[in-house]
Amino acid sequence: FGEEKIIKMSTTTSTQASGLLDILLPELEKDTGIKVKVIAKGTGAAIRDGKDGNVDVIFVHAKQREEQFVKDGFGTKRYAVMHNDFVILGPEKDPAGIKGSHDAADSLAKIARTQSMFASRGDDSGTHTKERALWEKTSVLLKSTTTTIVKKGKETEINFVQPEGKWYMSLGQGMGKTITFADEKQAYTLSDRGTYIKYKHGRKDGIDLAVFCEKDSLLSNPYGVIPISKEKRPHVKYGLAKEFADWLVSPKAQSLIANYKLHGEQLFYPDAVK
Amino acid sequence: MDFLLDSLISSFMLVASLDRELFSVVAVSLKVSITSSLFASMIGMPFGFFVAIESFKGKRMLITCLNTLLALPTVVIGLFVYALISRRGIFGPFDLLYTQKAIIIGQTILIVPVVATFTIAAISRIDDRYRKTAMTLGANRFQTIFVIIREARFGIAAAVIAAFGRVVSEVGISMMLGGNARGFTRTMTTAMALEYDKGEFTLAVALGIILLSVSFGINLLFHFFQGRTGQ
Amino acid sequence: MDFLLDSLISSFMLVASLDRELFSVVAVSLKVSITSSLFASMIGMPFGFFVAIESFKGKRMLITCLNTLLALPTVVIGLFVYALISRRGIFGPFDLLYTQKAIIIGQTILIVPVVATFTIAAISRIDDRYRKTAMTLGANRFQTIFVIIREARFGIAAAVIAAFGRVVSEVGISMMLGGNARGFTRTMTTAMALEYDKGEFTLAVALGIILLSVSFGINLLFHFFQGRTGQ
Amino acid sequence: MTAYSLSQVTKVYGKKTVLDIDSLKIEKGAIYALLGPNGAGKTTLLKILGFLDYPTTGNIYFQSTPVTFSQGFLHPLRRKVVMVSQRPILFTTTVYKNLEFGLKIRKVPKKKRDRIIAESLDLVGMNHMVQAQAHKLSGGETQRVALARAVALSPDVILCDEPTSSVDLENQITIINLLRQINKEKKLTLVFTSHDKLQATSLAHQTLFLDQGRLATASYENLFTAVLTAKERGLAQCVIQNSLTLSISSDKTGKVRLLIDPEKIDIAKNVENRNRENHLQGKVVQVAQEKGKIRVVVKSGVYITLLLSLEKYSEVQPMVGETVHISIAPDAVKII
Amino acid sequence: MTAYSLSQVTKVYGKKTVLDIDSLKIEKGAIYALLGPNGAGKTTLLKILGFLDYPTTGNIYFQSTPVTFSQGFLHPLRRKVVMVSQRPILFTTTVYKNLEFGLKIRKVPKKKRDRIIAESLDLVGMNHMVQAQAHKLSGGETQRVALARAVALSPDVILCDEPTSSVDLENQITIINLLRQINKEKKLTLVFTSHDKLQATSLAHQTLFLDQGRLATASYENLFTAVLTAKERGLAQCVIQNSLTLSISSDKTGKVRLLIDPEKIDIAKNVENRNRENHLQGKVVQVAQEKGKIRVVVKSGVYITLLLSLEKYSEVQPMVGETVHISIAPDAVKII
Ligand SMILES: Nc1ncnc2c1ncn2[C@@H]1O[C@H](COP(=O)(O)OP(=O)(O)OP(=O)(O)O)[C@@H](O)[C@H]1O
Ligand SMILES: Nc1ncnc2c1ncn2[C@@H]1O[C@H](COP(=O)(O)OP(=O)(O)OP(=O)(O)O)[C@@H](O)[C@H]1O
Ligand SMILES: [Mg+2]
Ligand SMILES: [Mg+2]
Repeated sequence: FGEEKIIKMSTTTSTQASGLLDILLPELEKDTGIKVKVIAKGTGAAIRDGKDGNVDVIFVHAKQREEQFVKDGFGTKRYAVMHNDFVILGPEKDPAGIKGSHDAADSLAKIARTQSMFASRGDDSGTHTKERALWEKTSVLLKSTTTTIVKKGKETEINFVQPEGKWYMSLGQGMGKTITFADEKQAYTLSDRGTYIKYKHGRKDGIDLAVFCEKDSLLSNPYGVIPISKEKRPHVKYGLAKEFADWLVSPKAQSLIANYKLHGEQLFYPDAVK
Repeated sequence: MDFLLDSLISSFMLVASLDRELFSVVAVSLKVSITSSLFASMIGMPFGFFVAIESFKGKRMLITCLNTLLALPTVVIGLFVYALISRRGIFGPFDLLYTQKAIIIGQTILIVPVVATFTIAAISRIDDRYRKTAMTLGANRFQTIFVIIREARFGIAAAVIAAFGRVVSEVGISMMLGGNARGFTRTMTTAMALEYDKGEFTLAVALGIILLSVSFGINLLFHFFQGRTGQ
Repeated sequence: MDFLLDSLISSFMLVASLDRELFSVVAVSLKVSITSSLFASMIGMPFGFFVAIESFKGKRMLITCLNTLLALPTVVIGLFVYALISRRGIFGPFDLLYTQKAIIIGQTILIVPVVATFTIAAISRIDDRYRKTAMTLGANRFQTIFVIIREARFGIAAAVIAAFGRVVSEVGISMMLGGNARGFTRTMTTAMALEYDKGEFTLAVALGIILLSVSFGINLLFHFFQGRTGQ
Repeated sequence: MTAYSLSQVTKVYGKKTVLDIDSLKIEKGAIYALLGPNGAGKTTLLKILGFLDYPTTGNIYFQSTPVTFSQGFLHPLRRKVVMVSQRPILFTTTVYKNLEFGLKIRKVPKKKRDRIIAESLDLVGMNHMVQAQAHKLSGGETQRVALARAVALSPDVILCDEPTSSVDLENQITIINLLRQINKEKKLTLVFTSHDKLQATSLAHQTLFLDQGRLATASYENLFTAVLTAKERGLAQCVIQNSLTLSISSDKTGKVRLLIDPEKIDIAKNVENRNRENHLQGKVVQVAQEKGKIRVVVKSGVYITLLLSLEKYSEVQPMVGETVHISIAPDAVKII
Repeated sequence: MTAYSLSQVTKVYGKKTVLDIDSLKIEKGAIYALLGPNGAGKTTLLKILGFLDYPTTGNIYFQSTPVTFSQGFLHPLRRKVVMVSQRPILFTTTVYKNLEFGLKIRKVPKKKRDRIIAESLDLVGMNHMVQAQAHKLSGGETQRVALARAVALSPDVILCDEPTSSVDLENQITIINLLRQINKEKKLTLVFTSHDKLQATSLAHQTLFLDQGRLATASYENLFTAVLTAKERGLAQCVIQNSLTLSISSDKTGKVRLLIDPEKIDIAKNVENRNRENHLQGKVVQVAQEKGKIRVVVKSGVYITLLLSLEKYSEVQPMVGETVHISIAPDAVKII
């Protein structure tokens, strides 16, 4: 009877808030005996946690940064676990006229053109990263703000790129709060489907916002899990972390993901098993 | 601790760069927290006085309730005010949500118990003879209270300072009711929380250092003001 | 206000269901905040005494600094402690991050200034003759301090209660240093923040109501304890 | 005119009745001395007269109007009555500001205020400390400033709780003269407490004696704690402070408090009848004048005070230091 | 044996020197009375003797050891010296606990503690209030409990600041007797302040007179504030309290404080030389015994005290109420 098998995992709030982990983790424990200590935070902070070796594994959705993370040697491998999709939400009046669209960039361009209010997460999260990528695909004029700070004794610049204008609200909040804000101000926003379903159907007085743009391939939102490298951070429980990652991409876990439904709607699509 | 050093230097650079956004954030923070401290003092102090000076049934239970309210979580206040002022709430038509006013309302609720509790603690230790002396010299209720404030000013000042410290460093309510909208309701603390979420720890702490400096400045003003009225 | 009513009913139902998870969350909250209140009292009170009673150069400036620390944002404390105890920090090897100990460390830092400031405020209004009387009756330093505590107990109790209220309702530090790990470091406030994030506002407020009830219970204990030692 | 009229006034703390006054009239413009042992209720009575505390039961008329003990009603009355406490408190500021407080409240203009403050402080000899921090003053200085603070307001009534207890000799006389003068000039009603019988009788028009909360007619002298042991048929032997033994008529035994009426003690230089009951020998330690009588203090184990008529005094001519003989009539001793 | 020996001790507050003592020795086992007007520095001196305050400059020896004014050093000394303040403070708890505090600290066992507490309270007549809340006591009760609290500790030295100022007559005598008794039985050194000359001289072995911070040799009587106007060649006219005019030898003018030596005043029943300078007429108001002398108080505008030798007293035989003639020698008046 060995030591308790506990690993620590940093993840984005969406995996936890969606309730998916509440389905997966008990099964994991049943199968492997591994308990996972979940620490949910913003994508940036979660990746940071991984770099510092504070956790054994990370589970996030920012594909480019994840790949960079592996390239830098902090993680051993990115396991593609699943994806869900983003949607553009808007008020019933639909002042930008984008209802039923399947072209995300075009929809954003229309929102900008009509100066309809748009609520951005503005927090460098996976969702925000995606939003920025979409804006860059439009011809909307973006403004770049640069802040210079010192990191490890060296001056570092932090860039922040976003559209300018009173209609563009940069909030710096989590998804739920941003949806609430958009609902309150009758603004457009970019959200992951899971959070949207929760806020739309999960409550007595659901939000009024509706999905106006979806199913664009650009709106895909892939999640990856990366165990932290033992070479960089020798203290991590790499063995258990790997076991966990392997389990996640196993057929059993993948079917659990595929079958997870919230208010009758599927949230996540497994990526490991076709 | 290079991390702290980094942050310290960064904070200087931020201030030196005369960043307009930084100033807006500081201004919002100060405006909001000073206003809510004032409101809370206007409500909490007289209430504290009343409780401290009058003797009535259930007084100690009332104090216990006040003490309990010191543990009022920001999330509860946030949601409560939200329910009132959101589009669907009673005060929806005033369009208060996600404005500085909303933050002020929430923060005031947060610190009224702080001001009241410490006013009570400060007053109740003032010898009752000060009150009797003022009364026999012909002071009316108001003037008597004034005398007691004067005698208890150190404790009452501490109450106000603590209340200010509480709100200027508070995140939850500012986040929920203000919305952390850049240029509108972003305060120093919500900006810090954002930078933290982004993983920009250095910038977050740099902002924290600026916040502490600003608060030190305010306390220094207070210090000199108190110094002049004589301790 | 059906929203509040809903929450109230939900909170009853939660408690009635004897939910094991709820109890664990309440237990963690209480354990952590009581411990940090104790530590902070052990540090802040003697320090406050020292400052209040001794006269030395720069005393008022020290008090001003303490007052400034009342505005220490949780994010700064969180990051500061994080930098120390994160795997790459000095105390990394102790593996403190995301444990209850980490929360206690952070919260203690948060409220030491609260306890100290209010101890100073409470003590400095106690007539110096109490100290002189204790001394002339042969009390040593420690016994003199004890006498002054006795006389100032109302104010000092307020300081401790305020400190407890501050930490039990605090989210930032618990979130950053505890990580809100279910079953390990989930406290009432981080649970509320989570429910809020999930959009479960009713549940969030229900938890808030439970938190307030628990804190009321603790204050009630205090109330009776104070009552017996005589007010 | 009556300033105050009290009937059935009591004050109860917990289960202890500390004041119980059947009826008391205080005339306007007169000076009253309130005497009595510690804990008799003097301060309690003054606080009630000053409208700073309320009686548990009873009715009070002030200047012919019944007094309702409610906040709003009392404030105008307090403007007319100022109390100077036994342990006066000065506000934590300068002496000047302490005096200014009541005047400012009464909306006295600045110039007049300054004049009154200077005058009042002068009267108690504290003008040189007008800018001193009041809470740092010495005991006697504090007491004098507190008195000046009251006098400055020219109220109708001043209630002084031991106005001169810590005041030095020179200023005691000054203060007594001051009170006498403002009583005369401004028709001020003055009630003061004191443990100094001489001061009380020299200043007051009337003396009230309070004992265990009740007004007593007896004077406040020769009050002793004594131990009684029964002797025979209604007679008891009474030992006062282990040093004086008297024979009195009483059925009681045990510890009692008793008064010896100072007017019922006889004095003689030479012995006439050594066997007379309660005959004592002692030395004269003090002779003083007191309102048409002469007060003689004789030390005979304890200090016994005699009040002699002028005739008796010039007849016996007791000189200080002389040994005299006194005899206490059994009916002079009253157990209370 | 000396209890204290002070040299060059001063205490300065801000720019004001409130105490300035060249040299003072306090003998062990003796009783000292400390007299002086308000603000003379009596309380300040007692606090320094009680090691509760430090002198600005100067050296103090206590029981032949030099005193270093640092926390660690003073604590053992404080165990031997107890001060009872002018406005004593009782802890916010019962009378019993107030007395118990010092005994507990000295690790006196519970049984003995109870006995001592009962005895001490009995001595000041407060045993019946042993369970009362101390902070609710009356002024005099407080003072008596504070004294009992000090006596209970059987220290080497007791410093009493006006021990009887608010105490009633009966207990004043009790307390004086109590102090005298413990001084004798326990070789206690006692320093007390008072404004009651009679009490001071009757209790103390030695009297110290403090004025404006300095020890003075003159006694503490006939101290007046007067206005001088120059007359001629070193002579000045001196008006005391607007009611008494004297001619004295002085070059000064303006407001001064002066002392009239009570031993240098002559008294007579009949006029011999009406034209003698500084001749006054007045009524005898009090005659009292005082340590081999007789104290006579004459009212002549102001109260003037005379100290007569026993011979002079039996020669003149001034009776209370009589009109007498006194004359003040010009060298009897001293300006300070
Ligand atoms: N708040 C109180 N609670 C209980 N007892 C009290 C309170 N205030 C006064 N007493 C008691 O009432 C009695 C009368 O008190 P009071 O102060 O009137 O006496 P006093 O005549 O002024 O005595 P002294 O000469 O000592 O000043 C005392 O025995 C005192 O202990
Ligand atoms: N902390 C202080 N700061 C400034 N002045 C002070 C302070 N304490 C006392 N004094 C002044 O020092 C002088 C001496 O005070 P002290 O209390 O020794 O007088 P005292 O002789 O005891 O007078 P009293 O008979 O009135 O009690 C007074 O004039 C007083 O105002
Ligand atoms: Mg009294
Ligand atoms: Mg004094």
